[in-house]
Amino acid sequence: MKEREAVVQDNREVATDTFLMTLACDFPPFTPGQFLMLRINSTCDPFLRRPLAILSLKGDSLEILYKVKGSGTSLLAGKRPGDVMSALGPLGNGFSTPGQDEEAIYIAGGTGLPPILALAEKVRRGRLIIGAFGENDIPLWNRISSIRDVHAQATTEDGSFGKKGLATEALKDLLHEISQPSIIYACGPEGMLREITEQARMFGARCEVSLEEYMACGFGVCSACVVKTSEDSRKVCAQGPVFDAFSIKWRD
Amino acid sequence: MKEREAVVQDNREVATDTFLMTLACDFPPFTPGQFLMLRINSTCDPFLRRPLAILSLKGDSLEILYKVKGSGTSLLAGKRPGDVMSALGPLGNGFSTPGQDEEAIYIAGGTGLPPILALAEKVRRGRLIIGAFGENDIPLWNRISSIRDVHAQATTEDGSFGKKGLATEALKDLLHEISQPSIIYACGPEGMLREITEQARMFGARCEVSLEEYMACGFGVCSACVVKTSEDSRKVCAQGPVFDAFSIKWRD
Amino acid sequence: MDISVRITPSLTLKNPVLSASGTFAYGEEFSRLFDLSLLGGVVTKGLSLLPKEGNPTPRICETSSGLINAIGLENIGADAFIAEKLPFLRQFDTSIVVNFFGTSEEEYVLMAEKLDIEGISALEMNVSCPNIKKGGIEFGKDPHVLRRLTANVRSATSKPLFVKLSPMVTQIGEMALAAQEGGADALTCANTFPAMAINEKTCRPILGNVTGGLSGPAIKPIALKIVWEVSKQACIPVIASGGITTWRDVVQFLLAGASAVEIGSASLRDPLCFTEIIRGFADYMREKGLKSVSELIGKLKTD
Amino acid sequence: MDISVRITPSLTLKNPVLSASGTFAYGEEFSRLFDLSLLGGVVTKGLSLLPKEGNPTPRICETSSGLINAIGLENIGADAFIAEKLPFLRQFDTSIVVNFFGTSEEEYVLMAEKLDIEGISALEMNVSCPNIKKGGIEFGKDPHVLRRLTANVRSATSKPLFVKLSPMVTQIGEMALAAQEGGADALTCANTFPAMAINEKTCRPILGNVTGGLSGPAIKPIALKIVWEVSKQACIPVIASGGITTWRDVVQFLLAGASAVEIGSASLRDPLCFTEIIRGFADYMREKGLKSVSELIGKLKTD
Ligand SMILES: Cc1cc2nc3c(=O)[nH]c(=O)nc-3n(C[C@H](O)[C@H](O)[C@H](O)COP(=O)(O)OP(=O)(O)OC[C@H]3O[C@@H](n4cnc5c(N)ncnc54)[C@H](O)[C@@H]3O)c2cc1C
Ligand SMILES: Cc1cc2nc3c(=O)[nH]c(=O)nc-3n(C[C@H](O)[C@H](O)[C@H](O)COP(=O)(O)OP(=O)(O)OC[C@H]3O[C@@H](n4cnc5c(N)ncnc54)[C@H](O)[C@@H]3O)c2cc1C
Ligand SMILES: Cc1cc2nc3c(=O)[nH]c(=O)nc-3n(C[C@H](O)[C@H](O)[C@H](O)COP(=O)(O)O)c2cc1C
Ligand SMILES: Cc1cc2nc3c(=O)[nH]c(=O)nc-3n(C[C@H](O)[C@H](O)[C@H](O)COP(=O)(O)O)c2cc1C
Ligand code: FES
Ligand code: FES
Repeated sequence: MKEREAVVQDNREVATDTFLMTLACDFPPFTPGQFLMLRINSTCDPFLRRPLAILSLKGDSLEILYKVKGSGTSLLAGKRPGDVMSALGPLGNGFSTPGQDEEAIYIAGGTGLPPILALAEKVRRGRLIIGAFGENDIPLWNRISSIRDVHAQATTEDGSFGKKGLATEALKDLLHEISQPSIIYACGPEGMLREITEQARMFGARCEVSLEEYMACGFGVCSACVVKTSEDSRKVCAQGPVFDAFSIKWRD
Repeated sequence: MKEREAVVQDNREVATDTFLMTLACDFPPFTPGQFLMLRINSTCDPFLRRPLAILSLKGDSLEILYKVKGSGTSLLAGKRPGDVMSALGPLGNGFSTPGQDEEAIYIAGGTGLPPILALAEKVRRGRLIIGAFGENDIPLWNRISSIRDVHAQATTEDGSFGKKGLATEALKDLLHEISQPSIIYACGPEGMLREITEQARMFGARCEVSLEEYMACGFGVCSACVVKTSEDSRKVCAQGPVFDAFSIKWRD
Repeated sequence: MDISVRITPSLTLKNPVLSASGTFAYGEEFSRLFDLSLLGGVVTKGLSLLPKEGNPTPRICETSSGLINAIGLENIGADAFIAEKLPFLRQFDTSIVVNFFGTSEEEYVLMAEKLDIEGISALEMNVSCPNIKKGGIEFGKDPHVLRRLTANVRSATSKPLFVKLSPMVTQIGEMALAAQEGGADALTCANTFPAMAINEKTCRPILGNVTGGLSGPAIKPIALKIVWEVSKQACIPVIASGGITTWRDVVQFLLAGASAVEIGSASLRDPLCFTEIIRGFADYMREKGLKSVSELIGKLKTD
Repeated sequence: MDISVRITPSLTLKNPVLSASGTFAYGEEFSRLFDLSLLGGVVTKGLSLLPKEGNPTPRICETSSGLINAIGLENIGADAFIAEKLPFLRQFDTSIVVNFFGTSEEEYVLMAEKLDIEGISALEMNVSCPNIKKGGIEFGKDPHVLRRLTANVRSATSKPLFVKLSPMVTQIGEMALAAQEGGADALTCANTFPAMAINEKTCRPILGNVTGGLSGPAIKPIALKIVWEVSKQACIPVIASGGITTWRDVVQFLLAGASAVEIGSASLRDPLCFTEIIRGFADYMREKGLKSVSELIGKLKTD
């Protein structure tokens, strides 16, 4: 974990309210699933950094992909090349690497895409499902669909792109098809992750999920971001955000 | 008084820590000495608008000239073309127009320049004195010195430009020279304004000063910005910022 | 859809958004920006028996997401208000709430009598003022003092009486109940927080008065908690005050239990915020399919 | 130039900058970012007799220039701290202040006894906790309760004892004197302010625990006033806490009367702020030509 200046190089809208930002940042190597805490402004409102997954890191060029939700991400969307922020990271544990004979399945819903895409781009084999509401909510489809040896498919709720329906339905179909042992990597809304965990259990697949919790520090000192596991309660930022899906005690 | 969007068109450093900003802004006509309250950011820190004199207004192009002091002006210095702010104004009373046979003397110290320059550029006759610490603290000298029928001189404390010394000393020399009735328009640090008021009294000149006080609203509702006059206490924002110098009860 | 709120049998606000005391002067300046008739009510600058000069400058100091003011209750006095300002305000179709204070119980009572005139819709009693006769402790800090003060003022006027509480107390509920028992018709929660600012270069306080009161978004989360606390304990309406800047804040304060809100600091920054807030609030009601404001008040779900 | 400060005869901090309780855990994470030996002191997460689970999430909610936390005093318990965390912290050349709390007087006393061991420099008693036996009212809200609690804890330990006051009280000076009379060696001013946040879309509180405590720059102006007030009335050292983010804030709090400061929320945002703050503070002392920190403490000029 380091704190580094991050200088905006590019910031462009790649789907509805979703931006791809490139930062010049002298950052240590990362494991997909790891994130950074970005300090967007120098004044005290908003006060805290924002957690954002690392999408890629090549040399000193770091990519993040974010959706505008509230004050922090709105400010982020207004950044121009040359603007300076502060990045703390890489933080968290990150995903495991799939075993040699395991089929890797990547599945992302909504803002869950960045860590999943990062992983698929690193592993370069397996199958990827991205779920969104409609065509305009799918960022970077060209990039996603051209990862070598990764077969990508999209589902949209309104049927405007890919298969109509939910990503979890596509997952079920996929799991029916596949015979070899598989590992599912998932990130997205909690309801989706629960459903994926259920399917993984039914089909006997391994499953890793990346969780989102409200964070203040991002490096384990404030206890804001706990999640209950079968053993004890864990800090999502420091002991996660990636967990064995079967260890999570999901909220009702 | 209107509230208007103000879109940055240009923002450049024209002297040490001093910026000239051009804003596209559909603003009503103004009287030199009037100011606007600029809301620089959309989040709550800093919370208040900042008072800034109007330097010029041509069509919908408005100029301000500001010195970086604290958080608000720092944010302002970071603005780029296209950034949007909110301007409330024109506010305050503004300077009077000199009488036909009066010699107009404009005198500015430090950040007091903008309203004084605005006035000289409108009246287009008389004499202007600008006082600064050194050469690098004098913005827009080309512009100041080329106003038709306005004779401009500069004083610097370190002697690096114009006459070495204080603007008030140059004023004294000037007043000695001038025989016809004159009116002095002044803006700058309080100590300078007191001294100018003294000289005006000695030489029998009329004198108007533009005051600075901490402001919250800028349009007369909060009573933050009062100044004591010989009659009563007045709101600098609404009943000023320009006052008859002889009416002010200066603080000790 | 009806966005009016009934505070007392004789006082219904056309909507729950009022100006706050001390940031709206007597309405004239704002009337040049928008039609005051659209407001739920105007709360005037705090008035005293005699005109009051206020504190030395600087009287305002900005802090992170807030501001400290030490205006010192400068005002033109009750008589000048009645003669010069009230007739102007009465032109508008809105409720006129007159904020007032005194430095002794007698002064408070005299003020209440003096302001018991036509054209004034309600009185708001500021009790965050030192009781000069009782060694300078604030009226709003002792429940016994507050109960008695409220009762005496209550019997001196026929107007609906709001008591504006001081927030910095151990048991705000106790103070609320004291005012209620004294006969208050509503509770304004709350005034500014005692605060100060220091210039480390000069080693001096920034404000001419050394200390002042903190307002603005900085205090909103505390004010929200106070409103929630008080509205659970009191059975008279609560008027919220503290850091409200958007229609979202208005909804939040109503959910916490307020019947109406006052906008102070936000209107110094954005004088036109009233129109936006009232419009946004009405839109929210419409989108949620709410018929009346009472469907929001105190309806926070905490299960 | 000497930037150390003496708090008690047995406790001198190498500089006036400490971490605050609850934002530094037990130091391990920060130790990966900088050398803890440069701190004036480390204040640990608040400890209880038994490990404590804390509140449901969300436990944190950001507000304008601040944050509300409702962690719920989650901690590993005194025994685990002594066994697993204290040895780690003792490697560093800094003062170790252990923050603790209980839900009854007996628990507080037991904690003080348990923590009376080598390697701990001082104890900080958090009294913003409900006294379960006394109907849930906070220990820090009644001067009689606080005086007795402090006296009993005082006699149970040989360590310097800081009492961390609750800020939301009518007379903070009275609480300060109660703790002082009970035998406190220093007063930490102050804890977070009761606050809440509401989501107007869901009509629910944002925090799992409904309410929480407000910290960060938003509360700084109130904390500064409290420190000024308390340090005028008490004759034991004051440790400031509340919204400190820069070395300028440190100087301001010292001028107001604090002997040292704790940095909480700021270190969540900027974990390296400690190094900047300590460096900036030393530079300030040097530039002002000050020989010792005592030349700053309480030296606000108010004439
Ligand atoms: C480990 C981690 C990695 C993340 N990676 C990405 C990413 O790569 N791309 C992306 O677009 N988003 C990501 N998020 C979510 C992102 O952090 C939030 O959307 C962002 O902080 C919202 O900030 P805001 O100021 O815009 O919104 P706010 O004004 O703070 O809040 C708007 C809404 O955003 C949600 N939110 C706020 N903070 C968080 C948070 N810390 N975690 C989850 N939800 C929050 C709340 O539901 C709230 O209603 C990640 C979150 C975590 C915890
Ligand atoms: C009517 C009027 C017109 C002005 N016109 C100009 C102008 O044309 N160009 C220009 O550069 N400056 C002008 N000023 C001063 C300018 O408003 C302040 O420098 C600015 O508000 C500082 O904001 P900040 O956030 O950068 O500093 P802050 O962080 O708020 O404070 C930094 C320092 O600036 C000073 N300051 C802050 N607010 C004010 C204020 N309202 N008035 C005076 N001093 C203040 C304080 O002494 C403080 O120490 C004018 C002030 C007034 C009242
Ligand atoms: C400049 C200023 C002057 C004020 N004057 C008064 C006053 O005269 N009487 C009063 O009861 N409250 C006064 N207040 C308090 C406000 O009415 C309001 O309760 C407080 O500022 C909190 O609300 P806000 O955060 O919306 O500003 C004043 C506040 C400010 C900022
Ligand atoms: C996440 C968090 C956890 C906290 N936990 C404790 C605690 O366990 N014990 C305690 O006495 N104070 C606790 N506090 C209060 C801080 O120690 C500090 O007094 C307060 O946050 C104000 O300072 P700040 O504005 O610098 O954060 C906590 C604060 C935060 C933000
Ligand atoms: S966000 Fe602070 S512990 Fe995880
Ligand atoms: S700044 Fe509000 S009255 Fe002048």
